[in-house]
Amino acid sequence: MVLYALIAGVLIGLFYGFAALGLSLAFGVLRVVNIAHGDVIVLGSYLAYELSTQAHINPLFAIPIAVPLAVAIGMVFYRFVAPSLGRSKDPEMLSLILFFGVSQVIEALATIGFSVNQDTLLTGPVGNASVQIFGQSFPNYYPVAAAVAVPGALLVMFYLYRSRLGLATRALMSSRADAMLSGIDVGRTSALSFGIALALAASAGALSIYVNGGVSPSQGTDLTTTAFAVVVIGGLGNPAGALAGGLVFGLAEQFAQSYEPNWAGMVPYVLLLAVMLVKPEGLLSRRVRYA
Amino acid sequence: MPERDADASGQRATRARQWRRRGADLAAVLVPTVLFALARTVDSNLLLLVTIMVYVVLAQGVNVIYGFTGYLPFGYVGFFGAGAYGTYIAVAHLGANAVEATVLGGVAAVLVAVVLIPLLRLRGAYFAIASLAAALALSSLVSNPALTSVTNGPYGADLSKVFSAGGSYWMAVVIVAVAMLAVVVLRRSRLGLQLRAVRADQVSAGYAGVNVVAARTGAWLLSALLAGLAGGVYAWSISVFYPTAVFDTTISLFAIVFALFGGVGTVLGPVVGAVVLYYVYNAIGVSDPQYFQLIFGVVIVIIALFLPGGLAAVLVGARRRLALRGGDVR
Amino acid sequence: TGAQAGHTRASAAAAPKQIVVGTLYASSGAYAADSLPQYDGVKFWVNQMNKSGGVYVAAYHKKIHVKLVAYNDQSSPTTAATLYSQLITQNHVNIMIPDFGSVLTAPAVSIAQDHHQLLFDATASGTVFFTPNNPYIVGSGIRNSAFWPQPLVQFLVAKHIKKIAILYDANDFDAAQAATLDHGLKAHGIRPVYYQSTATTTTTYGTLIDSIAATNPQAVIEFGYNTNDVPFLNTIPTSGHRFNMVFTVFPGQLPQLFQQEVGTKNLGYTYTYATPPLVPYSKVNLGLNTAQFSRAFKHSFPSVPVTYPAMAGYGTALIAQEALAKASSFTQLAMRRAIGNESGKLTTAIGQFKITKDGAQEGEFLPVGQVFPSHGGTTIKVVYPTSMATTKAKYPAPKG
Amino acid sequence: MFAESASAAPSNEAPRANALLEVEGVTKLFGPLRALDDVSLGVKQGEVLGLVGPNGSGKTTVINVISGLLAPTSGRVLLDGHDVSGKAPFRLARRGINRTFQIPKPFPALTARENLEVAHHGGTLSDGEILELVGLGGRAERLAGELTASDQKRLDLARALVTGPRVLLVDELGAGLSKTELDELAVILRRLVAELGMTMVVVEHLMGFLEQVADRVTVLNAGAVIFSGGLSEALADPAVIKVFIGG
Amino acid sequence: MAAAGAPEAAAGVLLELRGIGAGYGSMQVLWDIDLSVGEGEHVVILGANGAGKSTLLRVALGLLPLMRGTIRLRGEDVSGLRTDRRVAQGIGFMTEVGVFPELSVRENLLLGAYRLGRRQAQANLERTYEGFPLLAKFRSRSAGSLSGGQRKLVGVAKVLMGDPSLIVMDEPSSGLSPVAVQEVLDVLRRIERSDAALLIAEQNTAFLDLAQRAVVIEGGRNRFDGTVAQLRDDAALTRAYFGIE
Ligand SMILES: Nc1ncnc2c1ncn2[C@@H]1O[C@H](COP(=O)(O)OP(=O)(O)OP(=O)(O)O)[C@@H](O)[C@H]1O
Ligand SMILES: Nc1ncnc2c1ncn2[C@@H]1O[C@H](COP(=O)(O)OP(=O)(O)OP(=O)(O)O)[C@@H](O)[C@H]1O
Ligand SMILES: [Mg+2]
Ligand SMILES: [Mg+2]
Repeated sequence: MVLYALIAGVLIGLFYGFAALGLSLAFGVLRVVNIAHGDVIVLGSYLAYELSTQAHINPLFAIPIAVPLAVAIGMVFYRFVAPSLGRSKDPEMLSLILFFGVSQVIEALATIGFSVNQDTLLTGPVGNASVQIFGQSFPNYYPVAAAVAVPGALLVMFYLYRSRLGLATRALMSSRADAMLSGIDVGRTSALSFGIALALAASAGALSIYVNGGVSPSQGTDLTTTAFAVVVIGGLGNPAGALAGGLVFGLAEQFAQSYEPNWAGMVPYVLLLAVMLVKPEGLLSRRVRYA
Repeated sequence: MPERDADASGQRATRARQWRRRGADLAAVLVPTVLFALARTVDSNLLLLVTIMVYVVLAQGVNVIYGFTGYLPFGYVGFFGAGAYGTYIAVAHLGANAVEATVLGGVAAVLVAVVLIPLLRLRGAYFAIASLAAALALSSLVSNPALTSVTNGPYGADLSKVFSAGGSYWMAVVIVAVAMLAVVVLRRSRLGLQLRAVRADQVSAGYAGVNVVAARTGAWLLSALLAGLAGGVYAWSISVFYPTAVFDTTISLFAIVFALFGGVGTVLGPVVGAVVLYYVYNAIGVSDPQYFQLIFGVVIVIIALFLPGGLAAVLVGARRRLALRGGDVR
Repeated sequence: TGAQAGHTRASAAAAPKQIVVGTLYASSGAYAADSLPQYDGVKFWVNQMNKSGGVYVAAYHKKIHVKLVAYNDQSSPTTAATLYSQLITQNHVNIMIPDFGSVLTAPAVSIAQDHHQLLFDATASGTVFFTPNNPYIVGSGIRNSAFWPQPLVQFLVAKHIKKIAILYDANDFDAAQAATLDHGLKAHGIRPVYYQSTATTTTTYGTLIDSIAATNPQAVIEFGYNTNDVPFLNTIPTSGHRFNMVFTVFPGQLPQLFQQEVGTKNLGYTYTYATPPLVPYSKVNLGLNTAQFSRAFKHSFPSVPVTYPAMAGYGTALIAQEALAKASSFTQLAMRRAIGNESGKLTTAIGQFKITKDGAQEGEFLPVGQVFPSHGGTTIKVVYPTSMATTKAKYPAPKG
Repeated sequence: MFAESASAAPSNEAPRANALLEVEGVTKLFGPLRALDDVSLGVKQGEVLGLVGPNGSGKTTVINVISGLLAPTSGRVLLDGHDVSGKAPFRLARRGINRTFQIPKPFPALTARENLEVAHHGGTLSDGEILELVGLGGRAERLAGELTASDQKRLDLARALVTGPRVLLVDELGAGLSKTELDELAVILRRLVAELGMTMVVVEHLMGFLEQVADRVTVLNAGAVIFSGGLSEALADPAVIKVFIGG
Repeated sequence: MAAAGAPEAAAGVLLELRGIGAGYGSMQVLWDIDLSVGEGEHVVILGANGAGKSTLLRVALGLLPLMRGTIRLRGEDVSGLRTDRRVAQGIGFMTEVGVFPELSVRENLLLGAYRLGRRQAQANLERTYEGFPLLAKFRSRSAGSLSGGQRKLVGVAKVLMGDPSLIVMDEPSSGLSPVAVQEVLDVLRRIERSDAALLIAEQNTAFLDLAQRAVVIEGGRNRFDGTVAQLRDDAALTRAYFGIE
């Protein structure tokens, strides 16, 4: 039981971390509180579902399809809303209202388009065989989800910490005006980051439909909440932090399920509170001096 | 001009301004209260009126904690639920009457807030999410089968023996008055000013001699009290409910959106925001139920894009344009 | 009860032009999947009535056109509360059918009582709703879920199954079932080897199933909503564990959904409550029988599967219809009295209508069903009690 | 630890003759970085101590430790013989220690006057008088966020003055001022000392300014005190010339 | 360098601001200001606290919209051009604060050469480390942990990283110790020998030694524009800005 919870916690935790990456990026870079993050995950899940049931393509192909699509949509959308956010005195809060509205719209459209029922994929991403890890048997989508999550996060890390564009992005995180003064096209870089954030969310959707046992239009809020919790545990704007937060969240949840299932719903949140009180800026974060 | 005269006329102007201010404050408390008290003669849907009043109070509570301190409580519903269940426990286990129970609901929320004071060490999004986590944890605590003897666990709360449509309506009116008064007093007090300073820069506020922790805690407890009273009166007004109904996170989101839409940091903004948006929400539901959520979502997006800063900002902007920097608009 | 609501008193003078039926539904959110079919069932009845010239109202000795007023509560109890209030105070409905389930029905109970408005409750079974001093609610659809597992207890005892694991979600509906099952088993000296609750939002079950398996149960009973049952059933085969018996709540109520979302392989040989239309009631004395309803409903709503919530909506509307047909005066209390007199005498497409003094439905009975693979899908057959059984249970479930 | 045992027996170490503010062997580490290394200094009532040193030598850190923004890793700070190390800034502000910031931090959305209204009032001067004193009389109703960088510094000073400090810590108030303005500022600071008996620690790079203001200077280098004494002696000290003046 | 298109601009004029009016919201701060910087020319802006020096520089960089007037860069009208485009055309600006606190010193420096591309940036980085050994030591520390003066140094080095043809600085010396001021002056003197132009708002008159021309702004209007020698001849201005020495 210990071993099972441990492995499941790590695998699911990595997925949680991946599902939270986009949120972390959007908030860290753009100070956009994307309440609609979970709803974008839901859209990704529906894409996977439609691919699998209509076109009989492996649902994981949703990821390569979703990425360019989401980047494009995200960039256009961000360009459209950025002026309003830029003009606002408190863009963080304005984005909260804005994306609350967006979340309502997405959920409504998903309901109209896909009906309210939960949809499940019966064939796993790599067939239906279960996978043996240290003598324990797991649904094969656990390791698949983890196997997508880790390189996904690495890619984001590479983008942020190794690429020129990533440097520009982090400069933007730090100070918009000074980023402009470095010759960075702030509008395009922001839009791109937002696009990437959406792409990450949509990609997570292709895995979420398995890990969360299906997809339904009303799932978005719960997914957003979990993602927020994960991001905050790890520290905002840091991909490694998101993964760390995901692991903490996943392990807490799985261990609680194994020993105290009736408190399992509470445990990750109590743990989140505990982490916050011990390390208020999240597990992995850098502080800057005040004076 | 002789100095004396200038002084005297200056004093006159100051006194006049003071009176105008007091009048405006009084009106800010009385007008919404009286309008809500009279509303029942126009709209027979008392529960709708109570719900709107509940949202007015919640929006004011968000105003107190967010508008004055910059702490955005995603988990604000936790206090609401604590108030509702505090009221239930007061009736079911302490034999309180409904009015007492509602007040005890407020107290229950304050107690929860006391436990959560350490959260105030967090900032920005961290605080927002941590408060949400606290609310979710509280919700699952209340509905846990292990606590059935106290909260009736998952089986729901039943207050129908104290149900009174009229009673809860008047209680809601009173609580609206309390909320308005709280915000007016807070805004006029030095504490209000200090909170705005703390919001801008807590370290500087510390060097200004402001006890940052105490000031914030005050606002936190006050906003919890308002939410608890709102939860209590709401529990009374529907009287039969389940944990999911009073710990529904959309209640937080609605309260926040209403407050922001109206304009935080102002006295009347959240009231107008709650009334207008809730009526819009309700009206869409009636006229075109099919696309209810879609339209509501689009309305909110439009508001966010074209009315940033809320209704109050629009009004203040108009006033600014009329008379550059007129007295006490902020 | 001398004081009557204003609008019902006026009825003494002249017959109303129409009978207003009010209901709520959720087009989105947690309850939408069940709420919409229930609403369709009500709509179906309204269309039927109007096609036949309206509903018969005994107080006026004539048929009167039916008008349906329905609002969308988005699965939010707060919104539902104001909309119930609106139905009562502004639409002055004559017949009120609250939304699906206990959570969304709860906000209607007190306000309806206060306005002397009778609730025809289709799918809410909360114990807190039915009290001696509230005559304004009748359970016309399902029975309190606390009664549901009684046949299941008998079945387990009869099969000599001793090691039983119970996992339930922390909500009224499921917790009540779990408590009944636990009690019932203990009365037979059986103590569950695993008895735990989990949050209703749970959707990942791998670890839970692993710890259940560690107790070596012969039967695993999971009480959840359909959004829990689906992932639960789907996770078992991949967990590497096998159980002789697995029971979940919803396959019997939403068989098409489960066929689609769980599939023959994972669903095969599991157990569930058998509800109409799986349990057909062919001899009815009110409305269409189960088979007729299924056919007619499919004709009216070709894209909506015939499910229990739809039937519950229809069955509840039938009870309201009977109340109108029997009440000597056109008041809510008269209707309540009239329908109280019919208790035990009516059978509809969803079974017997029999209520307690407090108005709670007690006529319904949920036999134990088992899912059998059949050509191109699955069928659910009643396996207990023997009097109703159409086949024998296959226990333990065959491997493969 | 060290601070505690020391404060347990204050009589052992008699405070230096009438030093109002004393820093005793303060060390401050930031991770591996030793920002302050056993720094001790004392300032008498009514005295102005100039604190100089190359960039990054630890001047601001000294101010931060005295004013309670940072707790010392070891060592302690005494006000009037009482250990105040690690006390919250607002308590120190009320007990008479206040400061300005190298990068000014006013409340941008409040007017200059409101910035002062916020503060705990401990002094004898009115808000209006203080604004006049620091040269912001004409800008009382302007939002602080709209003031120039150097006006914001004056506002910072005003905010500190409102609390009626006995000890005022001034961190590079002169940076970015023209010669005339520097002269005005020096006059203001000296008036505070002369008329209100204030005690000051003034961090400054501009020697001309310190000449007008400071009674004595302490020179820091790499977190350690390398000189203590008169300004002219300091300017002649070879070590000081090497690391600070250049040439 | 095609200054030919602009009729008014004399050959060799790099940046030209004409009839500038600007401000914040509805509050106007600058009134009808003229300012030009020739290719390779060094100009120092003087002005009392609040005169509008920072505002003028912000306008020149496009951080603040114009109310009135035009800005030309090498004869071309850039009045409406985005800031990053102006930077891409070779203006480097050091603001009063001027670093990315969350990023390391090295990353800060690399961002200074963002417009030049990866390879050139790397080359300039080596050069900068030679010029400012302290920064080499601090390369992996976050800029936000540095002291005020250390940050200023990073800011100066960062601007130079971009090899701009016009270097704009807002009070580069404030907060620097005398040694560090000398260092900065030395660096700028080295630039003096290159062909980059300088536009510096300063209070420290030592910087006048670098400049050919001085511009004095008072109350948001031009008060003086001429050679440094002419400025020293003006008794009133000398008293105000150099003090009586
Ligand atoms: N962000 C702002 N919003 C509103 N007004 C501002 C803002 N920044 C500066 N001002 C105002 O514009 C005027 C000119 O300020 P500016 O910063 O350009 O002066 P400066 O010459 O750079 O002064 P200093 O030497 O103090 O840096 C001042 O009156 C100032 O109050
Ligand atoms: N919060 C902090 N985290 C990490 N390092 C810090 C922190 N505060 C200061 N330091 C380091 O401590 C040393 C001393 O910094 P301090 O700010 O006290 O210098 P200073 O003498 O005020 O310099 P300046 O004249 O440039 O303002 C510097 O190396 C600085 O980088
Ligand atoms: Mg310093
Ligand atoms: Mg300036």
